[in-house]
Amino acid sequence: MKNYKTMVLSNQEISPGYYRMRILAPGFGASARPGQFVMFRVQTSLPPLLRRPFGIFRTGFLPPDCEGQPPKEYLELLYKVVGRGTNIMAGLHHGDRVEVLGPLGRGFDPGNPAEEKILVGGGIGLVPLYMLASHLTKTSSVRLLMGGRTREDILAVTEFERLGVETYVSTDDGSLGEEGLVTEVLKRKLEKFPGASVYACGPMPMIEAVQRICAERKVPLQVSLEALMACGLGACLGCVVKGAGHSEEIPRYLCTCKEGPVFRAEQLDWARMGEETGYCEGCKS
Amino acid sequence: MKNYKTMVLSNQEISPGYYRMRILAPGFGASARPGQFVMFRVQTSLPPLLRRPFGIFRTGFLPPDCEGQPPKEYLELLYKVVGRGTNIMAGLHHGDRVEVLGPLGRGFDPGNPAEEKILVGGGIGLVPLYMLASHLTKTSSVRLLMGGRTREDILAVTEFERLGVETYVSTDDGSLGEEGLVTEVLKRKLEKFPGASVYACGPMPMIEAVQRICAERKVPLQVSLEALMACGLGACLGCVVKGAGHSEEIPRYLCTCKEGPVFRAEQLDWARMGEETGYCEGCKS
Amino acid sequence: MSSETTKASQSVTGPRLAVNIAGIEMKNPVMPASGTFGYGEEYAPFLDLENIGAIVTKGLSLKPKAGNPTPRIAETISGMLNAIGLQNVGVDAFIKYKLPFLREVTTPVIVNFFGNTLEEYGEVAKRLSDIPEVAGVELNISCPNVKKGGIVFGTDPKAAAEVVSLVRKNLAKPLIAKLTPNVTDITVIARAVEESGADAICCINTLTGMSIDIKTRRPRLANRTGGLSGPAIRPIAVRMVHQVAQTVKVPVIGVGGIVRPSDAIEFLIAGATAVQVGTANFVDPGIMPAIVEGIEQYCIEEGIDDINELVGSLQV
Amino acid sequence: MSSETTKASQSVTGPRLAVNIAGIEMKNPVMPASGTFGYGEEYAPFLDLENIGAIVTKGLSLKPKAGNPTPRIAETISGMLNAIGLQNVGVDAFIKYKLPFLREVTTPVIVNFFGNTLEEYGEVAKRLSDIPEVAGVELNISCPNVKKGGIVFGTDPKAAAEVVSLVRKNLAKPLIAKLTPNVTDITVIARAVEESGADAICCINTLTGMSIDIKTRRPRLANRTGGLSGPAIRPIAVRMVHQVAQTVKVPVIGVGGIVRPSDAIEFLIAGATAVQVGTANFVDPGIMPAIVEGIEQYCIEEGIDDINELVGSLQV
Ligand SMILES: Cc1cc2nc3c(=O)[nH]c(=O)nc-3n(C[C@H](O)[C@H](O)[C@H](O)COP(=O)(O)OP(=O)(O)OC[C@H]3O[C@@H](n4cnc5c(N)ncnc54)[C@H](O)[C@@H]3O)c2cc1C
Ligand SMILES: Cc1cc2nc3c(=O)[nH]c(=O)nc-3n(C[C@H](O)[C@H](O)[C@H](O)COP(=O)(O)OP(=O)(O)OC[C@H]3O[C@@H](n4cnc5c(N)ncnc54)[C@H](O)[C@@H]3O)c2cc1C
Ligand SMILES: Cc1cc2nc3c(=O)[nH]c(=O)nc-3n(C[C@H](O)[C@H](O)[C@H](O)COP(=O)(O)O)c2cc1C
Ligand SMILES: Cc1cc2nc3c(=O)[nH]c(=O)nc-3n(C[C@H](O)[C@H](O)[C@H](O)COP(=O)(O)O)c2cc1C
Ligand code: FES
Ligand code: FES
Repeated sequence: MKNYKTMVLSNQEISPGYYRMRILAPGFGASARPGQFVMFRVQTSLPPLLRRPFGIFRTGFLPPDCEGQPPKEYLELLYKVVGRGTNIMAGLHHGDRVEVLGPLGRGFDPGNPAEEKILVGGGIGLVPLYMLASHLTKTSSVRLLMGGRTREDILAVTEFERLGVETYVSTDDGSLGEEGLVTEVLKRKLEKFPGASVYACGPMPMIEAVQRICAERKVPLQVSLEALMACGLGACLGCVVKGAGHSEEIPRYLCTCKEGPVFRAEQLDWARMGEETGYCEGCKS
Repeated sequence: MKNYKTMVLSNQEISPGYYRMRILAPGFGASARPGQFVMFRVQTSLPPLLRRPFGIFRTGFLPPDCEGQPPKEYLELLYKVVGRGTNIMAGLHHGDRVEVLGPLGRGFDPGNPAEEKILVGGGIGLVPLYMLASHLTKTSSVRLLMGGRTREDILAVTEFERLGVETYVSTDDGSLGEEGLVTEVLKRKLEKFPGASVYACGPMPMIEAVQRICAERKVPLQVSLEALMACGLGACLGCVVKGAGHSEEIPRYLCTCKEGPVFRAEQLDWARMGEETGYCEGCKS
Repeated sequence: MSSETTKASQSVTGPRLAVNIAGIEMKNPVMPASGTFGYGEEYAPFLDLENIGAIVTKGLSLKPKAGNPTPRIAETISGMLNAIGLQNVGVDAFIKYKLPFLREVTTPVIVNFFGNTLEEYGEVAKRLSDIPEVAGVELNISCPNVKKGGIVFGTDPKAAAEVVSLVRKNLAKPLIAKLTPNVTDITVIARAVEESGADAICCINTLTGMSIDIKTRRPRLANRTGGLSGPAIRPIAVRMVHQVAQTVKVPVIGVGGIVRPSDAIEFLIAGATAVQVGTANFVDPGIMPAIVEGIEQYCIEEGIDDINELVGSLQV
Repeated sequence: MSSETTKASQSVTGPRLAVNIAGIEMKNPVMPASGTFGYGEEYAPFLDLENIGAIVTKGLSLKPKAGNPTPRIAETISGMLNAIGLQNVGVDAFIKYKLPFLREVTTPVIVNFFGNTLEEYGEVAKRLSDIPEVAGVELNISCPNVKKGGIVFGTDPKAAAEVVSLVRKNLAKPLIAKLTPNVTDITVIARAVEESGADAICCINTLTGMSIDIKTRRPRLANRTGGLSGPAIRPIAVRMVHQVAQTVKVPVIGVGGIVRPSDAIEFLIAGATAVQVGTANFVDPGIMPAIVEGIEQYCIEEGIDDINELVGSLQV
């Protein structure tokens, strides 16, 4: 966990509105675990004031510029342009100064190697699943169920396949893969693999549906949540989510940045989850 | 007078910390008079919040990109990097979007063609004098006395010479031209040309010294002043300067943006001038 | 039949943006904030004055007023400080020299004014009372009462009520009271001015601030302190407009940090019937018509036929 | 002789940055603002806690407090709104679980706390009174008094005085009163808390603000309103710090929108003996030591041997 004052290596649009950014980050990979995130400072001047949280898509090494030098370690983000900060990010180029605070939070628990693993990703929610998959495929059989509104929201599928992950795509409009919701695919897969563990990341309505499906079938589930964050360190208490057993009288708040962003489903208060999302009201309608 | 929503054509460092920016501005030249200025919006997003005032160095035409097209009219600024806004400006490139409000204010009165004209410029204060010189040289004999701290503050001298202006340079450290103050040169010239008219622009201490010299010798003087500005249009009343006859009881404030920036020396209250400059306290010490 | 068609085709041209503030009919809810638009004429080269809801003048006093020494303005982070000190030509010179230009425009003219004593407020009101071109007045009560040891009229509910009552008595035109945000509880002042006869409430004026040049160790403003305006203060202004709109029955005009259409819409949702644009006029002299267009666009996208549906539509 | 040499060589290493706030000796005038630095531990990976003037904890209450529903934060232009609702572990859990970490650091620890009733304030003070690791306390009086119909302690000079007197009685440690800026005249409150025994005054807390999502037409905060912090409020904070420093004899701690060394210096010149850095910790967790360095650099450039020379050195 460190504040990397570093620079952009590359930043490319990979699908309309989606970008992939590589950032120089020596030593980052050794400390990062699947499901963790970073707080990204869009530019060294203000605005925007606050950093933006992004999942770690992957880490890796680039060949050095000159022979004899060590390879350059990078951190890769995959992001969707939605507002002010991500709009500025989309305009960054090689060499631009940025700051990355991380790796932060608690990642996924890899679980029992013997079990089947089903990863469920919605849109940009696939980000933390890639690093997870690259770990899990070493020992387990891994399936990825990817959902999106349209084909343009389906990203990096080939990269998952290259890891040996069996991939199922569904889109709301049928423009890629099956037409329909990813949760329908999940139901079918769970019929076939009732002993599987599920790992999910995506929009809240999807996460809630996945939770219901897993709870009904008593399938172990880990979810990665989003929340508005100021510090990313457990200091501001801006990012809390209601924990299991939460009530007005005995409130149980958990920090998404520190106790999450990955939670076991049992840790959370699902009944009250939908009430307070706020930051993505837009995407719920 | 118009708000040009336009773009940068070029932006070059011409001396350490001094830049020359050309901005596309069709039709601008026809309406601009020597001594007028523009309110420049550094970038179309905020910050900085307020526009920055800059003198019009010159206007001109660039050859078109393709044959058959009309030539491109430009407005040229010459500016010194001093703070936040000018720092951002220094980073602008061809094609960057900017906004220019102008031409604004009252420029120089060309005066009687028969008279000798002496222009006195201090540092970046030479900016409005160039366009003035290019008008005056058509009918009068024109001399430019340029002062600066060091050789790096002496700009565009060859351009004045190309207009046929006789140029005298002095620097505080003697690194270019004569060592000493430009006002000493002025005294000598006024001995030689007692019937001359003087036009001055530069830091307030220079302007004040020029005023004393001209007042003693009853030489007509026009000065171009700087002031902190918000609107540039006479609406906010932020940029006022004390007019002749000003007193606590009968205050006579003039708007630098609208009644100036060029004033005849008689319009102003020189006794109280130094008291309230504020924006350039730094350069007075 | 043909007139019917015209009506129908008019109604499909777009949402209704007209609002009524205390009897002043405005084409749309966007007008300048006092002191940022001169006397209207200064901005005429950059926008069609017919396209804004109203024109609000620089604050006037009984006698011409010199204002403060310079420097009078300082840029801050996302805002600016001003200590103009209410320099103005005085009400008589306004009527004589500035009003004739405004006579040519059909857009309603709201005259902002202030006094340093109760009597001055009353006297200015009288002089404006039978000028037909004045559609309404906006009372700036953020001024210190020189007779009462400098306590600011607008920070004391009693003093605020007194001023409003007096002006109400001297003037039969729509009366807008403009409140200062430098108070513990703006709803107390809002209630006081409503009860004393204000037909509408405008909030907010500037927040008192200060900025220091660390090189010279002097205040950036000759007056030491000044009024903070611009985007920096918007969240405070939205809060106060919402509080006031919840408290009073008269319409509220929202002002403070509006630079984009979405900012204006935020105020309308919070409870403002109209908005004023201040500092943003300096940034872009053509901004008001652009804000009107942006509001219209939003209404179309959101299926709002009449802007008044939006007013106070906050979901809580 | 050799010890003399050491002394001399120490004095040439740089300007003296140490300040004393009500008996709390600080290496330098920079400390975190309550609620933006957790309980210290959260930031330990990013800075050496020995290098800041003091550590100020998240506000504590008698019992653990849940805080508000989410969303609790919203970014605004050059600022942020927060409605955390003072979520905290409670004073006892703090002493048991959070203090042991702070025991390892020599930097003085200032505990910020609040209550919803007078009695709660008194009780927390008692529990902290004989904890040796607590160098001093900071009283947050920006909370509504549940017993008195929700009126905020810090907006009423009497209520503010009562709280401070009670805590003063229950606690022999340095006592800092932290004031809310949401008042008509902050000097009245400052005088009241000084007279009731506050050893220092910290200002300002956040300004109440609101932000609305125009798509959903809902407040961005579940609590509707929240506290505005960050660079946007700095001019207001500087003004209030200056006013308070002119009014009281006790030292003043300046807070509000500091993101750069020059901002901290501005507060010192305005009259603050020390400063707190809040929101900026979120932007850059290593910012406080950088601000200390920047202040040192400024002192060297300006020929200031002792930071206390700078305090209140405004030229007017
Ligand atoms: C742990 C975590 C991991 C994330 N990983 C990714 C990722 O890998 N790729 C990706 O594209 N997005 C990811 N997000 C969402 C991403 O943080 C937001 O899309 C981004 O902050 C939007 O910033 P903006 O300035 O463009 O949007 P604006 O709406 O202008 O932002 C305004 C404020 O709201 C916050 N905000 C807006 N949307 C969200 C959101 N969905 N979640 C949290 N804060 C939000 C911003 O951080 C900012 O503080 C993640 C969020 C979290 C919490
Ligand atoms: C009529 C007029 C013509 C000018 N012409 C030129 C020119 O041709 N070339 C040139 O280099 N400079 C010129 N200046 C000065 C130029 O406006 C300032 O250098 C510039 O505004 C500094 O902006 P900044 O953001 O870099 O500095 P900052 O100090 O960060 O600016 C802060 C604020 O102070 C204002 N300000 C700072 N210095 C000055 C100043 N000297 N005069 C007025 N406002 C100031 C800025 O506009 C801004 O509002 C002119 C000023 C005026 C009034
Ligand atoms: C330069 C300037 C002058 C002002 N003069 C007046 C005035 O004369 N009367 C008045 O009621 N308000 C005056 N104001 C306050 C504005 O009308 C407005 O309330 C305030 O600026 C907040 O709006 P904004 O953030 O959009 O600028 C002035 C503001 C500025 C910036
Ligand atoms: C997330 C957050 C939580 C805060 N919690 C507290 C608190 O518990 N007690 C307190 O006195 N002030 C609290 N504050 C106010 C800060 O201490 C500080 O007074 C304010 O943020 C202004 O400083 P800044 O602009 O540097 O952030 C909090 C501020 C923020 C942003
Ligand atoms: S983001 Fe600050 S506590 Fe989680
Ligand atoms: S700059 Fe606004 S009146 Fe001159």
